[in-house]
Amino acid sequence: MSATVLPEMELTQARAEALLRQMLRIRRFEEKCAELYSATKIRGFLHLYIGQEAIAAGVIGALGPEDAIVATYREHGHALVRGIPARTVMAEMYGKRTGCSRGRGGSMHLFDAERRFFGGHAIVGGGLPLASGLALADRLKGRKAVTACFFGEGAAAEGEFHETLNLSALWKLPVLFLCENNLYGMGTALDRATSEPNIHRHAAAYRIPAQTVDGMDILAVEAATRKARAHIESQGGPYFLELSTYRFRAHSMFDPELYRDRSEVESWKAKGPIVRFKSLISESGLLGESVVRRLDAEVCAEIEDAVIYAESSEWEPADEMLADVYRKGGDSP
Amino acid sequence: MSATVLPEMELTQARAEALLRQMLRIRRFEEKCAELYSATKIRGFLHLYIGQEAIAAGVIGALGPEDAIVATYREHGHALVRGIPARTVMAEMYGKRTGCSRGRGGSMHLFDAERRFFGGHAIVGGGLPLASGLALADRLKGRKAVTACFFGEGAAAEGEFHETLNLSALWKLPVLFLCENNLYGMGTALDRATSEPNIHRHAAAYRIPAQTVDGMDILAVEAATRKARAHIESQGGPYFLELSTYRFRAHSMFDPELYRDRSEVESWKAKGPIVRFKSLISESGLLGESVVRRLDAEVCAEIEDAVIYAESSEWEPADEMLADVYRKGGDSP
Amino acid sequence: MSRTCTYREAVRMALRDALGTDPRVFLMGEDVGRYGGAYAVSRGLLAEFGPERVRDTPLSESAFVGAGIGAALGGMRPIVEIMTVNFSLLAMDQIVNSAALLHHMSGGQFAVPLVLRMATGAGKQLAAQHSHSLENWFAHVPGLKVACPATVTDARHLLGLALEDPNPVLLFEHVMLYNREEVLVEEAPDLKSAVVRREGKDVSIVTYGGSLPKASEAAEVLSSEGIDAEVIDLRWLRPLDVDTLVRSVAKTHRVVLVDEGWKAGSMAAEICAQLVERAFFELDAPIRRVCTDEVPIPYPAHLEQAVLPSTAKVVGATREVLGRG
Amino acid sequence: MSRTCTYREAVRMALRDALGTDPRVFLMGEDVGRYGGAYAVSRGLLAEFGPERVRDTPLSESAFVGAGIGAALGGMRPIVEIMTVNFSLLAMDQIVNSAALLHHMSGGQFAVPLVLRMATGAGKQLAAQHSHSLENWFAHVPGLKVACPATVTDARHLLGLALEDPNPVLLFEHVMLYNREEVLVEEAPDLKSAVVRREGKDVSIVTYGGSLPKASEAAEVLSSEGIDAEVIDLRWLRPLDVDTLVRSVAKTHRVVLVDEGWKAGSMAAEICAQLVERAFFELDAPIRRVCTDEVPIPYPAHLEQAVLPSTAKVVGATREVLGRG
Ligand SMILES: Cc1ncc(C[n+]2csc(CCOP(=O)(O)OP(=O)(O)O)c2C)c(N)n1
Ligand SMILES: Cc1ncc(C[n+]2csc(CCOP(=O)(O)OP(=O)(O)O)c2C)c(N)n1
Ligand SMILES: [Mg+2]
Ligand SMILES: [Mg+2]
Repeated sequence: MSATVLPEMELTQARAEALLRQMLRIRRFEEKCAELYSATKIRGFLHLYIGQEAIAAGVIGALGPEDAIVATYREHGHALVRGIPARTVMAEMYGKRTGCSRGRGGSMHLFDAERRFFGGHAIVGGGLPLASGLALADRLKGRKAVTACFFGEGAAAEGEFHETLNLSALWKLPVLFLCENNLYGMGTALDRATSEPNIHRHAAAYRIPAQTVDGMDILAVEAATRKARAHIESQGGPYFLELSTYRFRAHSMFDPELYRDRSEVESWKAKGPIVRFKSLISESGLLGESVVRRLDAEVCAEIEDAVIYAESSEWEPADEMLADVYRKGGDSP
Repeated sequence: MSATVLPEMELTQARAEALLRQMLRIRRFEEKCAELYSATKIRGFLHLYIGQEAIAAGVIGALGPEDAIVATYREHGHALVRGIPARTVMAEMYGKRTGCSRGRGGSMHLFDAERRFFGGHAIVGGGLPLASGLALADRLKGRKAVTACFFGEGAAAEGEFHETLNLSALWKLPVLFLCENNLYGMGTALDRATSEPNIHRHAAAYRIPAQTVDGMDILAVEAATRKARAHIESQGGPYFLELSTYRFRAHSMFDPELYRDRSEVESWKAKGPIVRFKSLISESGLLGESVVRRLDAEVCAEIEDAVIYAESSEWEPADEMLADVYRKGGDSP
Repeated sequence: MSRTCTYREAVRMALRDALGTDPRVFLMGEDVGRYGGAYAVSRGLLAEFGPERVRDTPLSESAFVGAGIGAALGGMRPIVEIMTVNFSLLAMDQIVNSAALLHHMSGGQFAVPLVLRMATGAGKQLAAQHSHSLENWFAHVPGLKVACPATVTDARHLLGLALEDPNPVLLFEHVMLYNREEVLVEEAPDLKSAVVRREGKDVSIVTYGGSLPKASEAAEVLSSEGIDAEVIDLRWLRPLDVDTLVRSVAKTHRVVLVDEGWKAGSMAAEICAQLVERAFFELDAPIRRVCTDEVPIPYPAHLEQAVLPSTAKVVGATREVLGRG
Repeated sequence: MSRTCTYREAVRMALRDALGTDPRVFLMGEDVGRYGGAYAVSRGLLAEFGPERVRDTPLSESAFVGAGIGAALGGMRPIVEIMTVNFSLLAMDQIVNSAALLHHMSGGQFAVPLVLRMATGAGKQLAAQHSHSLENWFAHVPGLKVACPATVTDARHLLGLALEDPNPVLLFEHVMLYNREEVLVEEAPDLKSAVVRREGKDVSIVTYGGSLPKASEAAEVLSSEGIDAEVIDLRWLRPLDVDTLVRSVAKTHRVVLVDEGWKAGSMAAEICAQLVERAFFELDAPIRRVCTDEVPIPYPAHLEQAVLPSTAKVVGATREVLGRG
């Protein structure tokens, strides 16, 4: 499917600022997390999104509050852009009771009911069936909403990918599939994981319209999302975006990165979403250096505030946590 | 992929007789099974293959003894054509100790190690991963063999279908995928089960060469199998055949067939593999009426003999069965 | 008011009732619609409620169970049918890692009001891959609730209770019960706890689901021998109503557990462990388990029956527990 | 001869040994090759044995586990690594319905000499979806064998035993053991049965896998209080070596079970049930279970530690069993 782009949204100063701010928020938040991991404030698995910021920022910026989001364990960026306050996300990273999942989930399990942010799923492929169900509920209830379902290219080999794409296409469910193709699933390069590394071509097997997008170009991501969303609204069925990107950091904090060359990483960093957007706005004279500096300062302040919030928050007491396995209600035992 | 057919094998009298005999063996065997089911000699699930005979007969006839076969619960035909004696298949249907699975499996679980007949799998899609593993073993051991993996079109929606096709294509495993598309999975018509009812098109998503075949035409099935097998031998990777067919009987003996019209069934019966082959050979004058009658008589005698064998066979004693959960050997407890 | 009907009809009534009264409810699963259900439970419902509310799914256990979870999160009240427990193995990840955990790991934000029905058990000569009893596995998982209606009346009413629950509830319907015809109590009894199906003072026979008829028959046989057995139907495997069991043991001091699962790691093991923890000094004899032999279920009737719990085995075990072996 | 090494190194030695001596052996799983294994167990093996024998797989648990079964049927001796037990839920159908059943349901014609390794357990703050302990589920299934190497020496030698077995053998490696450094006994001990890790006369503490260090530490603490605890490492969960346990109970008459699984339906429940069946009259006190609380495992350290078995909990339970609570 060729990429017929909708009438471009004008790139105003305000919009440029907003986009850059979101990417910076993710970047600074995660840099801080890496630091806090070394300081043993954050533990468990920590999967950084650094390098992929244009996708969460571009896609989620183009969604409405009625839309639902399903994400993976690499979802700090998605949560932040969706509007979950950095404070509660950071508190969740710490495992504090004020965290967006009450501290119980940590990095991999961010949730926010109010913002229709349905996780935070740590089983690769596990979020996809859920997304189709959320879309089904929207359709059955007559709500005009789209479920945006993020996953990595590694997930495309899982059976749940196949089953969900088929079900969604068959039932014409309003799901926007967002495959963040960062070329690796842990240490496994895409071409060692699938016989058809053009992931978007898989969509054809389900008759789902699909498109590849330069995931390092936030404007392209935004435009493609708007187009896809419009398609879903008008046609009813799902849509598939394959977003090419790259993860600059290790898979998780345990990863010795034996499987790729430093030079490969460096060459991708040079094409990174933030450098790229910065040079666009500076070349076009849209935002000056000083604005960028101000933005960065504001973002850093936001993150510092979040850290202070997390630090000063309480731990959940064990008895409270133990008593909350089941939702109360109904007449069953 | 277009169907460039290999140089036709000549349809000699002997070959025509052999093909017809195999189809008749399946037909008569299963008609007898239906009878025996009513007589409560056979119990449990019984899935008849009647209508699909050209596929097992055509495909398996074109395989060598070195090849492996993985089939489903609708596998009496495959077992018979592969050379498992009707006696031991029938004894298995009865659950007798002389059955090809010692009577423990029944209709859905026919096995024969000597003939590389690896079952008889009753979980839809469950046989596929196994087939890729058999093919992997052949490759690692340097054996020139193909694993023929049969399944219904309903299985194509299962995650295991996707995972196995990808793995087989990625690793270039010698698997011949045989999708017997009889248009229904139990009561669910194909177009209510998949968003892409041209099942062979799914193969493209894995870059597996694929072809559709008229599964009611035994000669076409044979020719396509030879071609596919040759492709696998020369190219190393898998091949996919979608065989169009129809099941004349109910899904199992419990099926009230609420989901399809009698007339649909009748119109397919008129195009059935045996009628069709019979008219071909009679029109071409290849086999006379008398030969067909003789064949049928021989086949019926074989089946009668099988029934007598099954009837007169012993039951497995419980203690023997109970003691055979694990293969003996090794030093573990 | 009461009348008789089959277990199958009772489940169907419950489904019809739920679909008829709550627009959020829908039924989905393999062949629940046009085919009428593999065990003919949902026959007629498609015609009555249409294909949006009685949804045939592709053969994709993981996807449609997960879709049920998602739909529940989205405000619906899905009833998902996995044709049989044997196929639930393909949806295990969704059931355990999503349905069971979401509420807790989201800090209580999300509830998953999903009802998951499955046929379970052996007895129909369906051989090894189609005869599992894995209720115990699900009963192991915090976040899930598990019920096993053993009677027509329970089958009729447990579904409604399950639908009212904001948590995922699994209902196991034993394949050998579908054709049973019994008196249906139209008014819902209290279904919260285990139920004493037969009072007795000599021994407690504890069971659930498809094994209840065997336990009850055994009690009748034993009664003719002068043994007065109490028969308890657990009804819920998670949470487990241990109080009712402890009360019974305080009276009988002897226990036989009847459970169609394979013995090692069975539900019966858990019940035994709980009774040891809570009523050890009440016990006058070792607890006996009548379970399925540890072997893949064989096809032939004589072998299948040999490995499954039976009335005779329950009678035998009970005699032993009473020292009358 | 003996020296110390880590559990991780011991498993790696065992893998290297197997790959080096039997051409039928190969290792496959997610990231076992280029990445070096999620827990760095197989690091270096790809370079040594090449990509045909150390195979990175796609994220397709069902397919590659099934491929392992097929390869085993085809005469190979595959070692399949499922990165962690949490992902085994996606391969459950292949493990239960194929690996476990094929031998029996084919009338004994086919054996499945497959070794399936998985990391298991909690303790690394990986939260609810990544902290399961489901060994008990697999131990429930006839046709499977299940072993849990708890020491460096067992880790070094159990793999070889598993590979010689013509049946599918599952090896569970607890994530908290990988970094443990202990003396390695280079010569394979008898690994067939449960092993008394510490002799004692007052109480039997029975455990396996990742809980052994906790049980052993508890025994030391108790010893300083004058309580002489026997510590038994089950080693195999299927088959279960009940004889060794019965012998111990005949001496101590008191039992504490330590098991990281959720309590209801745990391995500990089965052990309890078997001891009740075989040693009821030897028991002077109720058997106590120290298991994981019935809750999805939370992320924060204080909560995770609160719900898991701990040395202190084992000490506490043991005191209670001895009436010194
Ligand atoms: C079912 C399952 N298998 C394995 C893992 C371990 N694992 C976590 S992330 C990951 C790689 C996933 O790659 P991809 O989908 O490309 O996402 P990315 O990490 O690149 O964002 C793996 C193998 C898992 N969490 N779930
Ligand atoms: C995983 C699984 N789900 C459901 C079933 C029940 N079932 C048995 S056969 C069947 C239909 C399969 O259809 P298809 O693959 O087209 O094969 P056919 O029966 O038409 O030969 C179903 C749903 C099963 N055996 N396994
Ligand atoms: Mg990736
Ligand atoms: Mg079909």
